[in-house]
Order: sequence, then structure tokens, then C-alpha cells
Amino acid sequence: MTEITKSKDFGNGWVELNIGPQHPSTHGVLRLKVKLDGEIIREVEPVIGYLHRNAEKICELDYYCDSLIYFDRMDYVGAMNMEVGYLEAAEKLLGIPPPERVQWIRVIMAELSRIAAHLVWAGAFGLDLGMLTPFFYCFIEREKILRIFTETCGTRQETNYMSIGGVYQDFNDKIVYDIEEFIEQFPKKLGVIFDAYVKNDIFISRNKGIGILEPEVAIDYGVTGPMLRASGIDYDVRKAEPYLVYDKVNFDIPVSYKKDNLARFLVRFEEMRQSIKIIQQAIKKIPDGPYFNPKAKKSLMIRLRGEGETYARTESPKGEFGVYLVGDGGVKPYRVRVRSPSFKNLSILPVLAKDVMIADLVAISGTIDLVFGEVDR
Amino acid sequence: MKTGDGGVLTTTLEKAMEWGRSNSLWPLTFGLACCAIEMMAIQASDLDISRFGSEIFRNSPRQSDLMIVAGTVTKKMAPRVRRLYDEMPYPKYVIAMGVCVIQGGPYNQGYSVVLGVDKVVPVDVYVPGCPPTPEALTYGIMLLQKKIRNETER
Amino acid sequence: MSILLRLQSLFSIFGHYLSFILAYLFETIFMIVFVMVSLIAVIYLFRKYMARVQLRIGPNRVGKFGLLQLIADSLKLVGKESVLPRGRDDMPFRMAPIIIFLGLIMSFAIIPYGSLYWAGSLTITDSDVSVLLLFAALAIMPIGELLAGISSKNKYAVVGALRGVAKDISFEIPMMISVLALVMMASARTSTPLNLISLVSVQFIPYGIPQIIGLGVFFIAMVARASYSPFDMGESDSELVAGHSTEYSGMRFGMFYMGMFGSIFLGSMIVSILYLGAYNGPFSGDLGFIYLLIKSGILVILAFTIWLSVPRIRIDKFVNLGWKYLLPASVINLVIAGILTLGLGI
Amino acid sequence: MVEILEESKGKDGRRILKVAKENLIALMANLKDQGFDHLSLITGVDRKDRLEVVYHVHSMKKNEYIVVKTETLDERVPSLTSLYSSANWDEREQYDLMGIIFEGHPNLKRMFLPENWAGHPLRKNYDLQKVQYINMDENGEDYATFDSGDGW
Repeated sequence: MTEITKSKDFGNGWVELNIGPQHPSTHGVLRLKVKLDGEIIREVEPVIGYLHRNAEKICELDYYCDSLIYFDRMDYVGAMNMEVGYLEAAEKLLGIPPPERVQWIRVIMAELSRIAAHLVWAGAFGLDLGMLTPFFYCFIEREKILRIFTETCGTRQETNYMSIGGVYQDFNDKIVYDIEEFIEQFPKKLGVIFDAYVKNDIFISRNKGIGILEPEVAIDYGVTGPMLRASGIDYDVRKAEPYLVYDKVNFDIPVSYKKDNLARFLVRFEEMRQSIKIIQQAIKKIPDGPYFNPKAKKSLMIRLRGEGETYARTESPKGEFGVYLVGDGGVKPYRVRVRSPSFKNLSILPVLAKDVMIADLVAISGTIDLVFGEVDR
Repeated sequence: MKTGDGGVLTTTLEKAMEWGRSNSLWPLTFGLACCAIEMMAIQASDLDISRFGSEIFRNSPRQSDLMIVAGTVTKKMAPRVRRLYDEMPYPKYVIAMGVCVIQGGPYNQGYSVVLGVDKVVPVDVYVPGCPPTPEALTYGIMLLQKKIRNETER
Repeated sequence: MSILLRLQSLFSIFGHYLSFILAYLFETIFMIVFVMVSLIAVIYLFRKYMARVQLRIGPNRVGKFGLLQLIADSLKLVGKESVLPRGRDDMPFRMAPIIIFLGLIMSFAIIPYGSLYWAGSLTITDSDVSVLLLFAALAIMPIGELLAGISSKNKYAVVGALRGVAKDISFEIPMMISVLALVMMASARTSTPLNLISLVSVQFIPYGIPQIIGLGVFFIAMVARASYSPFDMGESDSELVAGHSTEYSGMRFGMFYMGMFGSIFLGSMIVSILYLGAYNGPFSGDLGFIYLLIKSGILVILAFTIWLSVPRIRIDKFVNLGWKYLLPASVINLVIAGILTLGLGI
Repeated sequence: MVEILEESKGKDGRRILKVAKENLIALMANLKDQGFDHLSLITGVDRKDRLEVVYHVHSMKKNEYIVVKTETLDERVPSLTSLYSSANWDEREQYDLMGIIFEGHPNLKRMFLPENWAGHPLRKNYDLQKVQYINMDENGEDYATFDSGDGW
């Protein structure tokens, strides 16, 4: 809608269409240059950078503890996972391991956040396909999670809850009770949303066999997360290289061998159920103890110095989230580099959306689960 | 009064039009970043914006009255924001949602963020917060309605 | 006696021609008001129903229970600037919304509304071939959509218009064949089977019961004609922004908006006339109009429920549906109608 | 066998191999044969006098991570697009923000910023005080300017 392009003569009757940056199904500010042959898409070229907020540069200008807020705003629907990702790298670099209790708290919060992120995706995916109602059911559940976040750290979405060596505020009984209440009723509500989708023949016909992603291609392009797992590879950083206390909880990695849109859909829904399983165990196992490392008191925070380099990878809702930190011995990081899963997952779109119809392009880009804060940074 | 010689009828008509305009602000589906998710949340069941008549999020700028600039406006996006604003028919209103849109927010020391969307389009209501809660945005929309209703008296 | 003829006899002191002109004028004004009022009711019903399904409240700040919401919307649309994009085809661009609205009003004018006890018959115009007239009037609206899409020089609009044409072609034929079966059945009982009133009067049992396949085909075709989800490929908002009406603003867009809701209301009325016995019902007598409203209201709610709960079907799948399933089904239905009429004499 | 200049361990316990940039392609091809099929990340680090390029390679089957480093003085590094498809966008991004020219890249255009944006922002000597603006021409393509111009 926003763009004017002069129609070019491609000689074969193709039309160039510009989808985005403002378009209802681009999930923010993706722009797709599409060459159309009637209804069929012959070529897609994603143009990104419309939300390039120079986070990597600003992180270099700020203290180690301050950089956290930019990570919150990368994958803004699953902010806790971003915080875990950054702190995994920063704590290793600064040599401040978090106490045991903090690790359990982080696991709970990250999994809650993962559920919230997947719920936003599930609702928006319905809107992409023209299904209005499940969006509202998803957001009702998400609001419940956000209420727990508000209780814990005062904000809803960009939580900024964790800090180096600890968390901002300890769990109290009320929060534990709220979380228990939430995970008790959530699986039933999730079932309702799930049924609304998969018991619909049109939904199945829109997704089955569409957007087939071969596992070799996926690895070659660096695709990770639910997209890779839907292609039949059980790669999950939580199992492959356990961080925090993920090795002490018992959960499965959902894998599908169907490789299509529907597989990605099912994998994400199963992931939500597994997250509930993790939280159920974690909320029982959470030990007593301090909620921050005394080496990282608030007054000492800006004097933390780091040297060397670390790379930490974590499993964000979108895939493998990596943070590469280089320190030069100063109080500010020398180089911060983020491996954002959405960026890599988006690079597969020209392969997936070749010779499909416009409606399928929307469905495929919906299952990629794009969040532009993370793609463009 | 804006209309000097309009008389009672014109004023009443204008009042009616203002009442209509303020109660049917159709926002543009236009999410840029984090705040867009909170903008979606005001549509959702908890804070149902349709109570105020802003039910229909139109996708085409030609049919919308209100642009909620939700999320950081980067320099690459700024010309597009301007074009979208130009494409909207008069009378049109803009709400700047979030500190990024108001003055650059946490990104204001960087190189690629516009320091305030008011450098690009005129803004009616500013809603601070990072991101503002949906309640705050609802309040912003109510303020805008109040502003529209008092347009003739200004 | 239809309203038109009654009006004409009222004005007969002005002479033959002038009285008809006046009668048509008053009829048009009456139709516009009627269509507007019923559309406001339908859209308000839709908003409230949608909110109910989605666990929301819906409009409640504008007037009591938000009853004035639609008044506010229409006042706003009237006051809005109507943008004429550069590069448009001027004439068709201005004509398209009017064509759609005219088509809507014309179709509403042909429908037999039954009677209300103090007002007598509510049928506006009556003709011996009103079935043909009705479907001719229904065929006008797609032309408006096509013109709108092609003339606004927007790629989304063009794709939307092309989808609309593909959609129209693939459901028109099954729709007409199922109507043919109806007329066939009616022709055994009445000498004017093409008249809607006599078509209704022969439905001692509603034709939806023997013609259950035809009812299904026709209802799907009517939902598709109104471009309602799951068949809203033409204006699919998540793919093509707003389809053929992308470039329209102000009251011109308002006409498209009304056309969209009007055609679903119209469609349900036609379905309830052809298949559900329209204004017939127990103790109907002089209250037939109410029965018609109730029947079509139920169908409208059904269409809304479908809209809110299913995703959009892909255009090629819909064309497949039209040619591979609806067309054979309607032919089978025709055969059934033949057997029923000739063999069993129902 | 490829000559490795230096082998060390990072703070996170990952193996770091340092290699001359002439040998980079050979080493990476070697690693790919050994099962390192997933090029996870390409990072450019501005060491003021030289540019360092860091590759994180991962093997899905063996679940092993290896960090490969190389250095360049003239901003030029061979491109890995012939080995890994994921290098395509990563290298474009690093070219955009860091100014590293990947030789042999099929489509080395800027990823986030317009083509004529002056400077590469993640360099240490990038001047943040110099404000640049972006405008859009009528084809929908962007161009950067130093004066604010119309629309701003």
C-alpha cells in the first residue's frame, strides 16, 4: 500500500508487487518484493531494515548491566528469553554465576514468556489466514501471563526483570500461587484454541503440504527452532547444551517429520504444553536461597569489568538465540553480536515461497514467526 | 467559534459531525515494533477498544481516521510513515505511542532512529511509556475524542 | 397489490405518466431509507454478535448499548474527505460504488415481503418474471466490484477484482441450476412459477426439505456472492489489504461497506424466500413480514458465525469447489427435483 | 592439512581456531566435510588496526561448536557463500554494518541501510554526531542524505 512501483515489463507477463512495509500480514515492517504471474508468486525478495534500531551499537556505549533493556526489545513478545540469552553470555564473561534459586526462577519466567510469545504467534497466524476469533482467545491467556509479570516486576511486556547475577525481585507466595493457578487452567484453554484451528477442514487444507522445508536446506540456511524441529531434526539448545537448570527438569522435544506449515503449527502448540510441564516441575523444585549474587550488588553493578570473549546460545521461542560478547577489560562491552533466529529463519522465505500462491505466501510467512525487533535489531 | 456567520444550524451540524467523528475513530493497522503488541492488546477482550467505536482496524490508509504510531520509527521507515499519513483522508489524527516515537527512547543515541515522529507527521496525542500499557493507550484515545469534540470551540 | 401500484393509484390524478414517475420516485426514496435502516440494524447486530463470540463487550459508549454507533460511523463517513487517487479511470472509479449500491437497492425492491396487517401487502414491485428480475439485479453488483478494482490503478485492487471475477463465474452456474430445479417443482402447481409470490405460495412444505442439496448449494453461493468468509478472497484483508475497495475512502467506501453487509442480508432473504417458505408460518396471517425477518435473521447469524470461525479458502480451492462439487451437486439436485415432480407428483 | 595459526579455548570452553584468511575456505570446507554443517554466526570485530572475522560453526549431529577466527588488514575476506547458504545474509549484514568486503559474494548489497549511507556504523571510528537522513524516491528505493530535505 505504501509503495509506488512503476510496473516493469518483464516480458513474460509478470507483475511486480510490493508487499509492505505496512501490510496487515507482514507482522510489522517486512517488505516483500514479489514478482507475480497471475496469482502465482515467481520470486520473493525480502527487504528488511525498517526496524533497524542499532541495538548492537548502543550496547557498546552502555554498561554491561544496562544493555539488558535492548535485549528485552529484540524479541519483544518473549522478552524473558532474550534476557536469559544475554545474561548467559554476560555472566560467563564477567565471572558472576547466578545462585541456584535464581536459575530456577529464570527457567520459570523464560518458559512463561515462551508461552506468551507462542500465544501471540498463534493469534496472529489465525488473523493471517482470515480467522478472527482465536486471536482473542489467545490474548486472554496472554493477559494472564502478563498479569503474573506485572506482579513480579512491575511491567507487562518489556520486563527487564533479570539482572547480572540475579533477578530484580524475589518470588513471593502470591506469585507462586498465581503461577500454579495459571498452569492448572491453561492446558484446557489451550485445547480450546487448538481445536478451533485443527478441527477446521479449511485450516488444514490451507496448511497441509504447503511450504515444505527439507532438513538439509534448513540446516544449510541456519534455520533453527520450531521450524527446524518441524523438519524432523530434534535440535533444541535446552537439550543439546543445557543452560540454567534445564538438565534437571524432564521434558520432551516435539518433532514432526511432515516438514510443512501444519507441522510447524503443531510443533509450536506442543512446545507450549512442554513449557507447562517444565514450569510444573520447576515450581515444585525451586530451592530457598539468595536471589542475587552478592558480587553483583546494585552499587557495584557499573564497575563490572569483563575481558575475553564468550558465546552463549539459548533456545528462544523463535530458535537458537546466540549472544557473542567481546570485552576489552573495560566497564563497557567491546563488541556485542546477536545471532537472531528470526533473521536466519526469514532468509529461507525466498526458497519456501517460490511458485506458491499469494495466500500461501501469507501462510508461510505466518509460520516462520517473524518478530522484527529481532530480525533488524 | 470557527464559523462566524454560520448561525445555530451550522454549529449544531458541526457539533453532530464532531460527535460522529470522535465516536468512530477507525485506526490504521500499523504496527512498527514492541508497542504494536500492546496496540493489539487494546483490541483484545480485556480492554476492548470497540466500546469506544474504534472497532474496525482498517488495513488501507484510505479508510482509516487514526494512525497510532506504535513502535520505534527508524529513518528508513520515516518516509513511509509520511506517505501513509499523506494517503489518509482528512480529517486525520495521529497518536504517538511510546517513548521511542516521542523522542527516540532508549535508542536516541544511535544513528538510525528518528528522534520523535513529530519531525515527520503532526501528532495529536502523546502516550508515554515503554511500552505504554493498553490502559494508557485507551486513555490517549479518550483524550483524542475529547479534543475532537471541542474542535469548534477552539 | 404491490406498493408501487398503490402509489400510482394514489397519484393518478396527475395523469398516467406523471403518476408512474412520482410513484417510482417515492418508491426509490422509500427503498433507500428502508435499506439504510435495515443495514444499520444488521451491522449493529454483527458488531454485537462478533463481540459476544470473541468474549468482548462491543460498542457500548455511543448511546445506550452503543445503539448510536452506526449513526456516528455514517456521520463520520459523510464528513470524510473522499480521495480520488491520481492515475484512476475517472468515470468507472466514481461509478463503481453507485453501481453496487443501486444493485443492492434494486434487488431489495423485487423481494416480496409478505404483509403486515394494517399496511397490507409489503411487496414493492411485482412482476410475472420476478425471479429473473431478481437474478438480473443480483448480477449488477459484481460489475461494480470489477470496475472498482480495475479503475483504481492499484495492484491489490486489480488482483482483488480478478479474484472476484473468478469467484463469480464458478458459483453463478450451480446457483442458477438450483433455482431452475425450484422453478421446475413450482411449475407443477402454478401457472406462473417465475413469480416470486406464487413461488412462495406453493411452498406448503418449504422447498428446503425436498431440495436440501439445492438449499446447501444456494446458501454457499449466496455467502460467496456476498464475499463473506470463507469466500472473501476478493477483499481478503490479510493478503490484499482491502481488495477492490483499497483506494476508496469516505462515503464511497461507505457504499462498499454497506454493499458487503447488504448483500449478506439480501442473500439470506432470498434463501428464506426460495427455500424456507418466506412469510409462511404457523399463525402467520397478516404478520408474514415478521416471519421473513426471523428466518433471514437466523441465516444472517449463521453466516456471521461462519465468518468468525473459519479461515479464508484459497482461490484455486474455491474454483475447484465450484466446478467439481457444487456444479455436480446442483445437477443431481435437478434430477431429484425432476423425479419428485414427475414421478411422485409432489 | 590446513595450517592453523593458533588454537585456544574461550571463556565458555569453546575451541577457537585462528587461521590466515587465505586458508579460510580450505579450513571451512574441511570442517564441513567433518560434519560441521551449520554455520551459525558471522561476526566482524573492529580491532582498530585490523578487522577480525569470527565464524561460529556447529555440527548438528555431533553437537559440537567451533569458533574460527581470521584477520584482515585490507577489509577483504573470502566469502563462504559457496559452502553455506546462511553465509549470504550474514555477510551482507556484516558488510553493511562493519564494512567487511566478502570477495566472491553473489549479491553484496547492504542489508539494513540504504546503499549510499556514509560509513559503516559498527566501526569504532564511526562518527555518531554526523546525522544522516533517509528519503525515498518514487520507485520506493531509499537513499541517504546529510541534509534533512523535504519530508523531514
